[in-house]
Amino acid sequence: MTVALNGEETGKKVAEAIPGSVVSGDKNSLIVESKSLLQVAEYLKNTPGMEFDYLTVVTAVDYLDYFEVVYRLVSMKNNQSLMLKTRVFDRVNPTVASVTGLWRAAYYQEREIYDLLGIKFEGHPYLKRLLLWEGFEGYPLRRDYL
Amino acid sequence: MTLLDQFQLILKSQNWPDWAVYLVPALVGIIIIISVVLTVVIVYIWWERRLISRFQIRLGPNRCGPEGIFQPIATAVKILLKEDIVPEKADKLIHFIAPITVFVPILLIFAVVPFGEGAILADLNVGIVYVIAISSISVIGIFMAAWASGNKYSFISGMRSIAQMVSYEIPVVLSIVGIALVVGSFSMLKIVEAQNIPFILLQPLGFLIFFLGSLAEMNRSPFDLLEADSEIVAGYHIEYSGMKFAMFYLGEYGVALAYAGIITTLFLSGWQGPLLPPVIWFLIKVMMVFSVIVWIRSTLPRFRVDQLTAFAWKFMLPLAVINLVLIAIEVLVIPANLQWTMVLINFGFAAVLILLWSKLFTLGGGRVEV
Amino acid sequence: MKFERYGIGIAKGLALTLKHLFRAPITVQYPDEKLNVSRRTRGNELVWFPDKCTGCGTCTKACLQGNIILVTHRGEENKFIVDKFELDSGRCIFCGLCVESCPYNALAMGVDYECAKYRRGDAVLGKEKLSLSEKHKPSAYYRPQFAAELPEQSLLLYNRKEGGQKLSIFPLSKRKRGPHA
Amino acid sequence: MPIKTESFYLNVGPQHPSTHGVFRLRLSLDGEVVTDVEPIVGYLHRGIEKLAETRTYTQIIPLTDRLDYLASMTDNVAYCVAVEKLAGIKVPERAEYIRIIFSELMRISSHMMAVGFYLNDCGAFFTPVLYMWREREKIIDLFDMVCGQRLLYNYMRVGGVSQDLPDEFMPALKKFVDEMPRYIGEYNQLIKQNEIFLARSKGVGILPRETAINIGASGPVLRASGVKWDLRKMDPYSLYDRFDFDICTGEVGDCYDRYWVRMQEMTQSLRIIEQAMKQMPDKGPVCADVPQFFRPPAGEAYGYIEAPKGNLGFYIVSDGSIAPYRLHIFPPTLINITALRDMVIGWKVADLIIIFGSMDVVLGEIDR
Repeated sequence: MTVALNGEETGKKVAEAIPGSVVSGDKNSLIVESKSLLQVAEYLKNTPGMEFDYLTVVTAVDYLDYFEVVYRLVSMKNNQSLMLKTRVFDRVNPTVASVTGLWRAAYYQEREIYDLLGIKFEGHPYLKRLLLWEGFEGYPLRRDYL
Repeated sequence: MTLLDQFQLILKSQNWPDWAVYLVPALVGIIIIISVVLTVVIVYIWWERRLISRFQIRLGPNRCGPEGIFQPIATAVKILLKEDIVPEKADKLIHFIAPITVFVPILLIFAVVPFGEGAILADLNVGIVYVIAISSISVIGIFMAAWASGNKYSFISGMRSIAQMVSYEIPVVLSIVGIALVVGSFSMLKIVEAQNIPFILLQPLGFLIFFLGSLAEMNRSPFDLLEADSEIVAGYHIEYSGMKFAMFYLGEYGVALAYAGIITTLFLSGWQGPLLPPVIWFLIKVMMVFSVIVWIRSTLPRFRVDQLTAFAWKFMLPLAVINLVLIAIEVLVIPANLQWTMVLINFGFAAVLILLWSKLFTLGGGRVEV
Repeated sequence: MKFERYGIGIAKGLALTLKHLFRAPITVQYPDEKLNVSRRTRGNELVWFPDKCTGCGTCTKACLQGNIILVTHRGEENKFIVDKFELDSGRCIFCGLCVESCPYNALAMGVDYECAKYRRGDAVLGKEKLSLSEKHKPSAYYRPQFAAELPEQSLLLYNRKEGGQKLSIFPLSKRKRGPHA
Repeated sequence: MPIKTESFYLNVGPQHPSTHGVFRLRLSLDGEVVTDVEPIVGYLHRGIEKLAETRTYTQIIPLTDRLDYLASMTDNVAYCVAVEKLAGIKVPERAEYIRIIFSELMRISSHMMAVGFYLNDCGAFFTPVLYMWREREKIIDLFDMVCGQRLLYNYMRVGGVSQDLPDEFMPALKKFVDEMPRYIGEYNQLIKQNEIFLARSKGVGILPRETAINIGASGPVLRASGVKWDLRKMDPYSLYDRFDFDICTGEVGDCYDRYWVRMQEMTQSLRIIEQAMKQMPDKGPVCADVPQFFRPPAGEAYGYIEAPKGNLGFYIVSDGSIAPYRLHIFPPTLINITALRDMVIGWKVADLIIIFGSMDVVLGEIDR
């Protein structure tokens, strides 16, 4: 049974290692600052006891006030999972660091998010539209897109 | 004395002028052969579609005429009525000539195929060499078609065709030389007449090599890389439609018929057989060979291009050479009336060689560092 | 590649295809031979029972295509009377959600599957076309009460002998003229 | 004068017999050797995620049918599992068993299509496909019997399944399960030891274990690389912890392993179905009491199952209304083709086709 890690406890550990990175943590998820996302991701991937080597879903939700980017990390070794989230408050030019360097699983999913929600992933090797064509106006999965 | 010679003698005795004595029988023969070949090709197309569908537990075309026998004719009519499309970037002249270059040599092969006792258009004393020479020309046609289409898939197909044909000519020729050694002649009629024991028994290894080689020559599965529809869509004839495509289509089955005829002639004792007339025996044997080809097509996957050439050079060529040497020694040592011992020896050697080579040889290739 | 097994694998495959040569084909020659569809088939053209329909409009809300048009007015005793019940079978995806949602069993899926039309306008079905008729039967999808009237489904699992047409052993020469000829 | 060489660019698709849908690969070739490849997707994009934002939770189920159209049943299950997680709905036991039986039948059917078309890509002229279609037809007949359609089932509901099984279903299923091992044996006889097939697929398109984990591959592609990871065992959803079956893994992660993992999984699925038939309660409700226009509490949930093609997940955000605020579909095959470039570079065009075929890609799921 894959154990879903408690975001609160994991958040404490992460905050110890990387101060000022954790926004909040609850039972299901851990929310981190977008600017320290890459550090946290690296910490989660490489720290013994965590070892999240397997990234499954990467997605983003438009909450109108902010975008929430969601990562679900799985550790195959310890059979545990964690919902990692980060928030972007810029609506015009939202930017998050890309985790493609750590988990290549994010390669297509970040391109898809860029395509459909318009969040830019800094450091992505090939950030181009995935499903829609070049020159498509707007980002369809934003809630204000009609 | 072929039928053609007899016809000429009859005309001569009727005091026809010399040019007519030569021209009229030849023309009659050509017309008969072309019509027979095209009819058999149509039956072939129908037979392949029905047979392969039964291998695949389906029914196959059965709507046009009794048992769907007119389906190839309906297909032909459909193809002929289609618009002839030439791509803008194509080399128009070569694009036009290529189907003819493919189709004509295949018809020319039938000049030396003996359909029955004496039923041969030209009993050349180098008959089998003529076959090899002529059938190589259609490769040029295929390459012309591939190159002139200006399509990238057909370009790949053209490259593959050259590699494949060049590789497989050699073992095929070497296995034929083994027969020529036993018979002492290249003439197709003499080869048939010499087969008291069908050469498939006398030279099993030679038959295997020739059969596989001819599968490659006629682009049939598992060597159908030129047309590999799952890889390069349709290969060299991807940009052809209408009449020109029909030429390729007929050519494809025509060459299958030609090689089935040659296999019958060389290894299955040609028209010889009890009770039935020779022509019927010949056609039955040809149909059997073709059915085996269809059977193989329905079962086997396809080689990759490097495996294909490796198979020719590493497996078939050494075996063909050994087979040739072996036959030569046997022809020297064993007297002609003891051919059955030769059968036994050759079967033993074939088994040993195949087992040995299966252990020894590996198909190379694989990943290339780029 | 090595022929370590001397081509035995190839021979095995050839033996299997040869074995299949003597098996009966499973092809069904469609317009001539017809199999019985499932009793619960979600076929074309809904069946609508006007006497049961109260005009509540649940089906229109359940439809994810917004495809059912229902117009009602108040009649006596404040009951709805259906003026218009219309459905564009060209846009319908036959998901069956409207049938499931109907609280009064007033809708059922049809069993028919040969409903091609020449014009898009013909695909729009009104009250008359949707009503039950001799040719227009309801299927048992979510309506098990209709199951007994329908023929049993012909399954390939039972060689399609039960319910469907029998497969002859040598179907090469089988040519029956169907009703289309 | 030095000979000038340049790469040769080739577009495989969007219309190509072996791209299994509308999919484009931009290749650059050196001779026939692939030096670079870029997959281009999106030709079948229908905006299902956006459409779902204006549909009720029940109305989304027919949309999920259209994702992986060769395994619609498991798509339905994945979506329903996610919604049930979101709303905290308990599914009746009989419904769970029905779901498991149908998921496993779907897995067999999907793997048959995958293997059949993989062999077709290898050049076996439609024979394996047609033999496998014969058995797939039997499975589809069973589906048709229960839910009334052959491809887009729309059978699962939030909280269970839409209807109970008809009486004639169980005998038919029993007969199928009894017969099926013989046919699987026939498929193995047809191709498993075929030397040409081994030459084409052994050692071709190796996906190393580390790469497979790093790209987030799932399903048979991951297991063929030697990773023992099957959500049915590792994170048993539904009632999968009650069954005894093995996780099939490959050794090196080449095309042959992917083929062989699928063939073995078909046998394991039959084992699960046999056990489920024994354990299944004869009577009982098949659907929890869920209103048609139900409103789950505000919140979010990520539900995932082991679909035939891998780990299929649905991320649902609810704002308490009748329609989801955001629905995200996590498609396994899109993630799997991340590794395509690593696998095909240096191989030939013919290998590219079979490597792509061995990934078992369905474009309805990639493009959504």
